[in-house]
Amino acid sequence: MISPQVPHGGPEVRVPHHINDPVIRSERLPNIWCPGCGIGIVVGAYVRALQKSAIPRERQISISGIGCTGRVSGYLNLDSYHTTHGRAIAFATGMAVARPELEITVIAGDGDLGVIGGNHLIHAARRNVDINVIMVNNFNYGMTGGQHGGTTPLGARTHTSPYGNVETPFNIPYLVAAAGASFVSRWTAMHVRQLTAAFSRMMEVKGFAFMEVLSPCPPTFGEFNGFPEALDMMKYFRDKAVVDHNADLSKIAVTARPDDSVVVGNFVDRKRPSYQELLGDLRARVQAQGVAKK
Amino acid sequence: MSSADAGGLKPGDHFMMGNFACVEGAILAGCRFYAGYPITPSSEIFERASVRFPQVGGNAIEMEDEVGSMAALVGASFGGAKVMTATSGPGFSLMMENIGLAYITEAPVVLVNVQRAGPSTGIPTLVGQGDMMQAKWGSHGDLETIAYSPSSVQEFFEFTIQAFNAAERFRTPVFVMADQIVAMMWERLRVPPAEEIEVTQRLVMEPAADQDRERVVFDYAKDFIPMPIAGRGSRVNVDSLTHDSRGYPTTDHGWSEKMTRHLAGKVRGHAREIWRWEEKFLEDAEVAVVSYGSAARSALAAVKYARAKGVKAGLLRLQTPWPFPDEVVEKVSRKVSGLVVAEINAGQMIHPVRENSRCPVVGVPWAPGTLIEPRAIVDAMQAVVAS
Amino acid sequence: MKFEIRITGLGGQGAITAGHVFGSAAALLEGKEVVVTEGYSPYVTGGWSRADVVVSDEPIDYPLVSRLDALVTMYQEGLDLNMKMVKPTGVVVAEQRLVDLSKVVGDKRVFPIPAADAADKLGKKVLMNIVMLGSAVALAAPRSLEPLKKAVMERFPKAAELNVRALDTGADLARAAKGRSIESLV
Amino acid sequence: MRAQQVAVQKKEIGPGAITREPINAAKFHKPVSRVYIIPERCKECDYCWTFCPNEVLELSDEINAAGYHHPKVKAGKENDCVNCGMCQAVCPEFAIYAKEEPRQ
Repeated sequence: MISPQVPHGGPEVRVPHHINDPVIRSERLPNIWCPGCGIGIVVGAYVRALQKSAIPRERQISISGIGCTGRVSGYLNLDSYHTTHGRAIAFATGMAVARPELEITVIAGDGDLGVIGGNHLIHAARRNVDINVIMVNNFNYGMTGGQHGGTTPLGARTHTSPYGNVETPFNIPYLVAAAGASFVSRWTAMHVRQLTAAFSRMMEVKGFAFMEVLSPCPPTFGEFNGFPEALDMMKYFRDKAVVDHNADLSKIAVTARPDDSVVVGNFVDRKRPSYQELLGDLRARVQAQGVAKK
Repeated sequence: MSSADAGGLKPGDHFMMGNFACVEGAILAGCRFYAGYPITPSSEIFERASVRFPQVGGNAIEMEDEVGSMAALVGASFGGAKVMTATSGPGFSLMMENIGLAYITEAPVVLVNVQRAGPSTGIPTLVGQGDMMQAKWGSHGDLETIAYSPSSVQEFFEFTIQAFNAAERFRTPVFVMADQIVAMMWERLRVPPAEEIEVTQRLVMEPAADQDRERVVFDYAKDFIPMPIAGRGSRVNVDSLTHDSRGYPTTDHGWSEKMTRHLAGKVRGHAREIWRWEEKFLEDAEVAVVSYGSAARSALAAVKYARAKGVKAGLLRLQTPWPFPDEVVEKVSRKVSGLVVAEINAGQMIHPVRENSRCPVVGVPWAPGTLIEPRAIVDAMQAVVAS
Repeated sequence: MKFEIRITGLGGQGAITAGHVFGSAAALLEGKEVVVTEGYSPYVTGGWSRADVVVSDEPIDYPLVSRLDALVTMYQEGLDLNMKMVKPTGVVVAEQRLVDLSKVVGDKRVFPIPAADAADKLGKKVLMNIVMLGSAVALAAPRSLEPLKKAVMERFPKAAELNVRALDTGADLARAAKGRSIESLV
Repeated sequence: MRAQQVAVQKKEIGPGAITREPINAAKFHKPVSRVYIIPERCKECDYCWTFCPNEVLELSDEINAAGYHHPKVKAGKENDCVNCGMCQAVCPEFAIYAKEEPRQ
């Protein structure tokens, strides 16, 4: 039933370039991530938020740490920085203080930001440094071959917890909200539209804007924990995610068990003075007093 | 080159602590960003920076640890700021990780290490010079280090400015290896007029055409490569991984070789321009002391005393321990019958001295947490002359 | 000519400040070569602290004191630990009520100064260090007090006059102390 | 094989579903779109065709240089892509997108 005014579709068309290619370093594709890895989806969501943002592309900065998610910066056609393991937020803090007009986004993994860099995470949230931080949480150390970390659920099996993990993991949004961030959210790699919307909101937020993105890690975490295919975990996210923006954050720890639900949402969006604003006020106050030259 | 910043200390004579003089040198050199973590005996640098930097439109921020401090410095350096921190041994150890980041990403950073006594926590309030080898070998992988070692408040001020100039020119971390004595002592500081203070500005990369994906951003054939500063549209990937001329990570042997040679070569190839040293009474010396930092003041006292006793003694003071001024040491070693290395540690710089000398070299191991006593150096010199 | 002085006291008494004032006067106003070094116990307050000042007409190589021309002490151990460093021709300026001088009776180098009481009379306890400094200079390095006065005025612009009076008081007490023997005090 | 399983599952949701037509439906047009693919970037994660709401896609028998089957438009579904953007958004590889065909 196609009227003459309506165009015809047709079979797929093979092309050399993607419509997002101007925003990425497409010459570096295919990327290094495993089939079904959620990191690429996060990159796509970030790219679409970049395209929508009114902030000039020159001022958009991407900073990563080390590990699988650490490679994100290298695929973005921005001023990008691939730093050291755990230190991306500290690196970003320095740049953000030196250049408050930049829109800095840190994209890194759970082990990177939440474990080795956990101290930088909570202190940046405490200071409310005006940066965006995306933590792609795949529940384990992927690049080194699947070891347990500070976000690995209790009981989960990895190469270094072969009998089940005996460490209680961080409930990351609860932690970051308690530390003082202006914006705290959690989504999954399956929530592709909410991811982009949250990215866009984070670029507007003044202060520390944080998002945890739960992501499949098929070859290491998934295989041992009831999600043999990447698709299994994506379906888990689709079927078991409960959107609750007003969730009690103390109760949203992730178990990553196929029968348990996962609470997602934009949990915190509040106004607190950012670190850069407070530093700017301080400078203005000091300079108004005049510099008594000795 | 341009001249010093107008926001700095008034020209003329001041009576000042070494740690304070260091901060004033940094401000005159154009430094406007400090990220630190307090540690004895360097804390006055952070305190003074906290007072002074906001006055001149800069920031002095406290990070959660030294690891974060050094990371923040590299970030701010790529933000275009001239950056510094100060620490002591324990903090220096923590900073090693991101000193390596600064090195491989070619970020100008100035780090002042006010050395104290002992390994681990050691004796925080007492003097040592035990971090000299750490400065050279502390961060993993091949690193070519530039380090200054001041012996007076005046030099602490001047070497801080020179450290910034070297850091900006060579785009590399540069250390000022001070010590507790020179940091805590008060002396007269003579500040020259701003126009007489030469200040080096870094080479900055021009914005790139958006779609020019094939350009060579890092031309390793050149020693000095313009720095891609965030927010100017250079669209460069800055990477802690070994990277090719476009800044992309690579495991290619050729690029690994090229990048590593470039990083070391830009310092080694210009070592003669970096070297600074002072010679005293070397013309007719039969024995010479090699020393640096506050220890060199004891060495000078020892040399004068020995001369008064009829021993033809001389002093070679290394103002830049790294890159090691091998030719200078070798030349001196050919003139004397022996060298005595006076330093406040169990023997560190004695190793490159020995490696480059043509005469016997003896050390004066010294680690009680005090300035090395001239008497010990005189004894060593007399033993060298007697043998 | 080289002159070495150690000023020592307990945290809060201002020993290090007195050293800085003396050092800056000599360096900036008298054109001397000066090094001031500091030392203190690991306790932030309450522990000992000291300033060592070397003044010379020549550039100073070894920066630390070795043989004291003057020792100024405002606590007991400051005397006990440092007497052995004082030259035979040196002077020891001790706070009369804070330091027990019974063990050094007969030592002609030692001068008790009632600086604490004098500071109380001036209306500010914290002036004790400046009173002691005035005494020390009058006894050990007789010279004009003018550069020192300028230095305290610069250092304490809000209490300039009071500090100048403290220096004068110290010098007066020094003159009085010269006429007294230690025996008469113990 | 897997494609068939997913299709069966989707059909199972069908019974009991109530569909209603908006009264202002005439004001809207249903976009007809084309699917564009970059086969060499595909790693056969199965996301695009699994999560395509209109079941427009399936795996091709062809493989790319890395040995992965890339997606293709199902026979008979050529006019069913409405450019919802799901395939593009859920693709981790920047290997697929859809674009609305210009209206004549």
